[in-house]
Amino acid sequence: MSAPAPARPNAAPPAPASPSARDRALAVFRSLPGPLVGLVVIVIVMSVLSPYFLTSRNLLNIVSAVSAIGIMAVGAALVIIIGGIDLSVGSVLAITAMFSAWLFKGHGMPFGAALVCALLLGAAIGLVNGLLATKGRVQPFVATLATMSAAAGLALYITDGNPITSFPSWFLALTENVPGTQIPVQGLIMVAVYLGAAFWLRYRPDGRALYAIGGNEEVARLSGLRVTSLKIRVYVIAGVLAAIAGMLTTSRLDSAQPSAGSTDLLNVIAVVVIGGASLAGGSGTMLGTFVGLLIIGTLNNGMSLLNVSPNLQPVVIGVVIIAAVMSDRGGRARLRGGH
Amino acid sequence: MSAPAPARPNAAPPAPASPSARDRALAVFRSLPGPLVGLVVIVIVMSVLSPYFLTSRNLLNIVSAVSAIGIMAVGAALVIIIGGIDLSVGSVLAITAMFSAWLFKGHGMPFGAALVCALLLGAAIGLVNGLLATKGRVQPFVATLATMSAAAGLALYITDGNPITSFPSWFLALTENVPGTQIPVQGLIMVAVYLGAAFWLRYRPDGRALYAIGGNEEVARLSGLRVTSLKIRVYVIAGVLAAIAGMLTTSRLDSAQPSAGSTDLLNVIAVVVIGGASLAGGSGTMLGTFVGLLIIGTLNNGMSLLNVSPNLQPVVIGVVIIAAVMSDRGGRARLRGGH
Amino acid sequence: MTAASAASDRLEVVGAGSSSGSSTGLVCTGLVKEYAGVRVLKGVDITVAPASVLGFIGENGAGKSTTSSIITGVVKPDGGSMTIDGVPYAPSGPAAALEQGVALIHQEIRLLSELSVAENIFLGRLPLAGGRLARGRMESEAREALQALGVDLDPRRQVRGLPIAVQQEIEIAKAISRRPKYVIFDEPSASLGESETERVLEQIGVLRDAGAGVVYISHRLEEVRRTADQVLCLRDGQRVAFWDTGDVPQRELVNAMVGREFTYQHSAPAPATDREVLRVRGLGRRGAFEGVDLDVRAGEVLGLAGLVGAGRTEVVRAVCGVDRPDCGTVVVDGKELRRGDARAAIRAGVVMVPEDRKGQGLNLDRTAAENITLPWEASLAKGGVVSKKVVKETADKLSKDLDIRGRLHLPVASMSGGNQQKVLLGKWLVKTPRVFIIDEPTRGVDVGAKMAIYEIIRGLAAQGVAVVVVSSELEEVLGLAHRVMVMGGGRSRGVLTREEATPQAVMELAVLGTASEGSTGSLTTSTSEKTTPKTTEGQDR
Amino acid sequence: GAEGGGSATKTIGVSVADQKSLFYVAAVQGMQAEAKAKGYELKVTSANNNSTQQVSQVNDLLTQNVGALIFISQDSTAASAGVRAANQADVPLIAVDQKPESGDGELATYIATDSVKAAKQLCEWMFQQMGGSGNIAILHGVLGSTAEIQRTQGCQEALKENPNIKVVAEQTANWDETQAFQATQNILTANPDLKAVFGESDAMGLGAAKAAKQAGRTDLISVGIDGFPTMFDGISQGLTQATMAQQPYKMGQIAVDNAIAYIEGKGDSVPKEQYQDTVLITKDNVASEDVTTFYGPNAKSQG
Ligand SMILES: Nc1ncnc2c1ncn2[C@@H]1O[C@H](COP(=O)(O)OP(=O)(O)OP(=O)(O)O)[C@@H](O)[C@H]1O
Ligand SMILES: Nc1ncnc2c1ncn2[C@@H]1O[C@H](COP(=O)(O)OP(=O)(O)OP(=O)(O)O)[C@@H](O)[C@H]1O
Ligand SMILES: [Mg+2]
Ligand SMILES: [Mg+2]
Repeated sequence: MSAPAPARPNAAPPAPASPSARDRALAVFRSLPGPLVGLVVIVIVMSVLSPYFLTSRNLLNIVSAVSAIGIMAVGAALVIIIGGIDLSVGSVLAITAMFSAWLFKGHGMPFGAALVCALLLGAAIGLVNGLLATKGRVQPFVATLATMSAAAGLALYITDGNPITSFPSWFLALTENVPGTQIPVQGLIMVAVYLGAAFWLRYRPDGRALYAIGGNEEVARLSGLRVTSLKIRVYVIAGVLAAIAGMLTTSRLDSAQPSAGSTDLLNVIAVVVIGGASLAGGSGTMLGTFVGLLIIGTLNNGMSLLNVSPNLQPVVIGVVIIAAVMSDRGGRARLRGGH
Repeated sequence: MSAPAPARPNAAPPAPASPSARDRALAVFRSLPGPLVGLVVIVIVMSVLSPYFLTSRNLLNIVSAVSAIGIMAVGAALVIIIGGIDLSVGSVLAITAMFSAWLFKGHGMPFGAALVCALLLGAAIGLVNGLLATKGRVQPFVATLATMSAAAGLALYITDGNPITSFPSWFLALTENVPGTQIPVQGLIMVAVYLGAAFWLRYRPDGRALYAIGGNEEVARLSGLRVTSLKIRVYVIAGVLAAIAGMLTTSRLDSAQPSAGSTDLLNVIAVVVIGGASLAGGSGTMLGTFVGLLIIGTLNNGMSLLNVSPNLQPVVIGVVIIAAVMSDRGGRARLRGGH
Repeated sequence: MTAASAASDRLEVVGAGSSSGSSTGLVCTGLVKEYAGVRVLKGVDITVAPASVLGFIGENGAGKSTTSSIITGVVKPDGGSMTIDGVPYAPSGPAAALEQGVALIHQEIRLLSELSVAENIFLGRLPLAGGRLARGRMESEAREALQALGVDLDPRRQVRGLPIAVQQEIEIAKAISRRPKYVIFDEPSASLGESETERVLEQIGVLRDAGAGVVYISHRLEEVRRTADQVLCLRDGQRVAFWDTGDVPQRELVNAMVGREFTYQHSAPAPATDREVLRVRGLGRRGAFEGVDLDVRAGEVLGLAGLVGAGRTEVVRAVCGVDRPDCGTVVVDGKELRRGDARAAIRAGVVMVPEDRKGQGLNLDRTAAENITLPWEASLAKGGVVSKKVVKETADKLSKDLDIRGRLHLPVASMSGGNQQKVLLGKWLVKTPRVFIIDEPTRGVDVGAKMAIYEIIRGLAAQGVAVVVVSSELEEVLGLAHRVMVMGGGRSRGVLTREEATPQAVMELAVLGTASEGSTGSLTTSTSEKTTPKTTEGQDR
Repeated sequence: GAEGGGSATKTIGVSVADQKSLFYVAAVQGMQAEAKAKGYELKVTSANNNSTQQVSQVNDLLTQNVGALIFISQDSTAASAGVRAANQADVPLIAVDQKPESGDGELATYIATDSVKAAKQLCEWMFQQMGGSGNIAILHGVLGSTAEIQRTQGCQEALKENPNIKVVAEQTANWDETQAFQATQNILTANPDLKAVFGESDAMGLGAAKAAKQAGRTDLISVGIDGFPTMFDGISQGLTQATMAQQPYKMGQIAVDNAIAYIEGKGDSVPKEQYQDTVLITKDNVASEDVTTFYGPNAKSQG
């Protein structure tokens, strides 16, 4: 394209001498995840209050405590970026875990194959969510509420509420350390999922398109993006990630439980939203989500270490969430030159 | 300025002969609540399947089963109309119930006064939500997540998790029938709340303004609406309504429980959303919410009557929610002349 | 160029400059506003006298809207003061400004699409009767307010789905039905056709005669000249000229805005080739338009003219697959496009710049660069990776070509309207298209940028692109197009060659009677075919 | 009130707090087996741990003119509303596991495990294993639930008699194995000298045991209450040390028998209170005790 534009004698924009340096600083600051300030403060306070907090052992505890929620949060973040919501993650975790265990124990399927079936089931539930939310034109909240309910029921139905136990030892290794090191396998899996998703969102056309879809679906459609199929794909990814989280949960306890994941939903969404994503869609990053995850994980862990009364823990969590979100906002506003 | 300008020469689009008759029919249909079709079908199916369903006794059961959730749903609907969300309703129910019971039993306050204090506490938590969501510029999801967590913790903290029992008999009468009739008092309260809110939304400028705020806050502000104070007021109303729901729950069980309401949140939001409100804000009606409430209430009741396996009930609920929402859409699309 | 040298360009102030002596009217002194450290207003003085119209002009990004926003309490100034009739005036927000009788018709249309027309008009001051909303009164008053503007619209209908022009008229009705003492029209005519604009100007006259002080912002200088009693020109956030009369030669206005001698004459376009690129046959969509045929050849510019609501937008939307037509075919380079498939159309090189910049064109929260590359990322990707560098380079190049001013890696929302429009154009010029459809190409664009956009369109045609221009500015269509198709009531009313297409001929076709069956579809063969519409009196309604 | 008063119908209503916990599942299975054997129909509702919903379901059952109502309440306080409703409808009410705290309602009979006693015995056994001194942690169930309150109370009583035992950490794990696992990880980090964990349920006991195993603390004592099949496995493998086995299957059978007695007019023969023993299961007797006697014939199918 080379349409000749008329030269303009007066083209200097009303800007200070080097706008780009300032812009670049701003851009770097913007690229920082949401409430990072909050996280840093929490970490400092915890390490002062508890001598155990900064031990490598404890940090590994945190990783293993957050990995399942963290992986689900990646899917939830993608869905939230496109302006949707997925309430079914926790239930998908439960049903896929029960399903693979049931294929393995009840039907003698090799466990590897059973795990693949679990992933497929997760994808299938995601597909149903996606189809309802796009072709079915049902609000994502309603669509995933329905699948959440159905999947939770089926998870109980499979074994009438009984857990299923005893899995192959290679499977249990998923939640142990990498042999000969102190590094937990599940932590690596989680980090890989985050890096993969971050790469997709930043560098792949399809991933980048998610922001456009969440920002203004009509603009995205008129720009020739495959809005429907991308949205469906995001729900499928969320389903598959929930199934992976289900595997980690099963592996950790050597037991597949129908009620697993049932309390995770709010945590998962909280992680994403604390990480700076807006439920209105169009914004949110993997780095932010990860920070949100660490805030929740560190808080829970820290209060256990400090033996805060169980009744007061939720109070502390509530206060800290607000403080973390607001401190971040404050910090940014100051740097922007306040308003 | 009253110069009657010449009628626009060419304004008629190629449209059918009498657009206004059609328009009016459409308008009436549009004013019907969301998934009414779905509700009607459910009621018909249930009355065919169970001889008990249409007995007056059973219908009263339904009313009394839904009244607490129904009252909370009014507050949730208002919040959703302004484009917010209130996750704290269930916890507010618990803390206000515990608080009044504790003032009454632990401090000998007359129970009437204790109830007023509970309402004030509900209003105060709503105020915190509203202030955080407006002046604090915290996303409502995060703000109410924090108060939800804090209120739930405090509800447990007050009595260390113990319930409080035995209340005055006039209080228990709240959940009995109006003396000499078959009409449950709580049903009347609920209907009054719905009518009041519907009137506010339809006929009072402040109520109407909620749609404007939810539709586009900036436009509302530019049009001179007091956006901030209205938003705060809505959160306060939601808090007070949750406190009223707490009273009904306490009266019904003759026991104030710290864990009451903890499973209601999703139900409450589901009721509103099934009733046709969009979580994006700007839409939703009391009539729709009421239909949503009846769908959930009828379904739960019907499955009890039909002796559906408890583990399959959530599956049925999931399927029926989708069917109800879609059947409604289908019916409308047909009437609109499909596209 | 630095601010200092810009100031040295300053034209002599003609007539009585800032009327600092008199204290009647709305007087603003030294308004300053900064965004992210950048001064966009550098001490603007502006006085709005009662019972007069102040024409307010300036390039895109000069600071007109910012000034308006300050006056109407939408944003807070970083410096300066305001008085009304000598009394200090510092509105805490739009509500306070409205209470003091200062209203704004915003540049971007801001209506609530879910609410009814009447409710939009009365938002913030719903009429009550006995504590209840007086719906009947509200609706009849809304109807009156609209009729004053010549709009015949059911005030009960939802705003959603109304054409932009109608929405703009609702905005105007909303503001002036408050009977404001001071009212700022920020480019009210940008999305209006000639006759609608005419009625708006008429209303402004009525307002002035009733004693209101009016500020009229427009890039259509002819309108400014006709309406204004004084004219104020802003450049780079500074006041550069003031005339105490509206009757300023257009050339002088342009020179003040641009800061140099500037003339532009539409010259005859280079002849088109004979190779047909776009062929549309029998296109129809129920309730919108029917039986539309059109052909565009490589290097040809086809203009679509008609009154607002004629269905032009709907036709081009169907052509590029954004809406699904009920019948008809769209053939590009001999290959038929799948109906209602925007992706396929884009792949075939058919792109459209929509008229609704905010709703359909740009993602306002994303950066300009991201908006520009949005449709092309899959093809810009190297090894499946879209690098920051590619995005930046692509955007930088276009920004240079199109002279986009504003920071490309800040959200588009922070750019001025004209620059947003250029970003929107640039988005579709990353790859040279086969068929380029532009709906209202110069909405809200200043003269300089307008000419630049015309050059872009001509340049595209010169490269052999088939161009379709939809515009409510007749001058624009006539200046650019090889042929003009006139639409009315959802049908083609005839096609005129460049020679035949005089303003009178086009308006006659657009306004008068239903086109004879013969004339619809006459586009198909050659440009020289004569169209002889019957001038029957009967109107559509 | 329900017309007919009950004896005409061969239907028994069952209202159970949820169908996720094995305890309730086994109780319902016991009821179903017994009802089938006696030719009665059961109508089972489950309240998903929501006491308000459970009261609604009790009303739904009464609407259907059940002859007797078996009521496993979500918690003891919520029970009173259900009892009131049944009393008003003149339907005999067999309370299982929980009974109303305020005593004005009338029960046909009450069948339960003595949770306070079970917890006390279990803790005493655990303290004995510890040699009467050392640090322990307690994992609580859902705060405010009756089982949580009673089991906590039982352990407190045992603690009073063992002044050298110190509770150094208390966490809530909401009856959930995963949460117990995580809580125990943290507790072990902060309390390296911890000797034992009292899980208020088997799931939480197992979660604690697995966390201890992962942390290499094979010497840590962990116990639970319930007697689930998975716990039996855990004890025989040496993963965990003890549980108090309840007998929900048998309680379900008794409940149906009693309900039938009332329907057939022989209610006088039913005792007003029937406390079921719990059995302490340790590695000494885990091989000899059969889990199916506690949790019914289905109890062994998985794992
Ligand atoms: N919210 C904002 N953040 C940052 N910059 C802004 C913001 N709003 C406006 N600007 C900048 O302020 C300058 C003046 O913009 P303004 O909208 O007032 O121009 P205008 O004269 O109305 O232009 P147009 O004719 O295009 O409407 C522009 O450079 C614009 O980029
Ligand atoms: N006054 C009106 N009231 C209601 N609907 C209208 C009115 N004017 C136009 N329309 C609707 O708008 C449609 C055509 O609008 P469209 O925007 O396509 O026209 P256009 O010729 O492109 O006008 P514009 O100049 O605004 O682009 C018609 O089908 C009609 O339904
Ligand atoms: Mg402007
Ligand atoms: Mg148009």
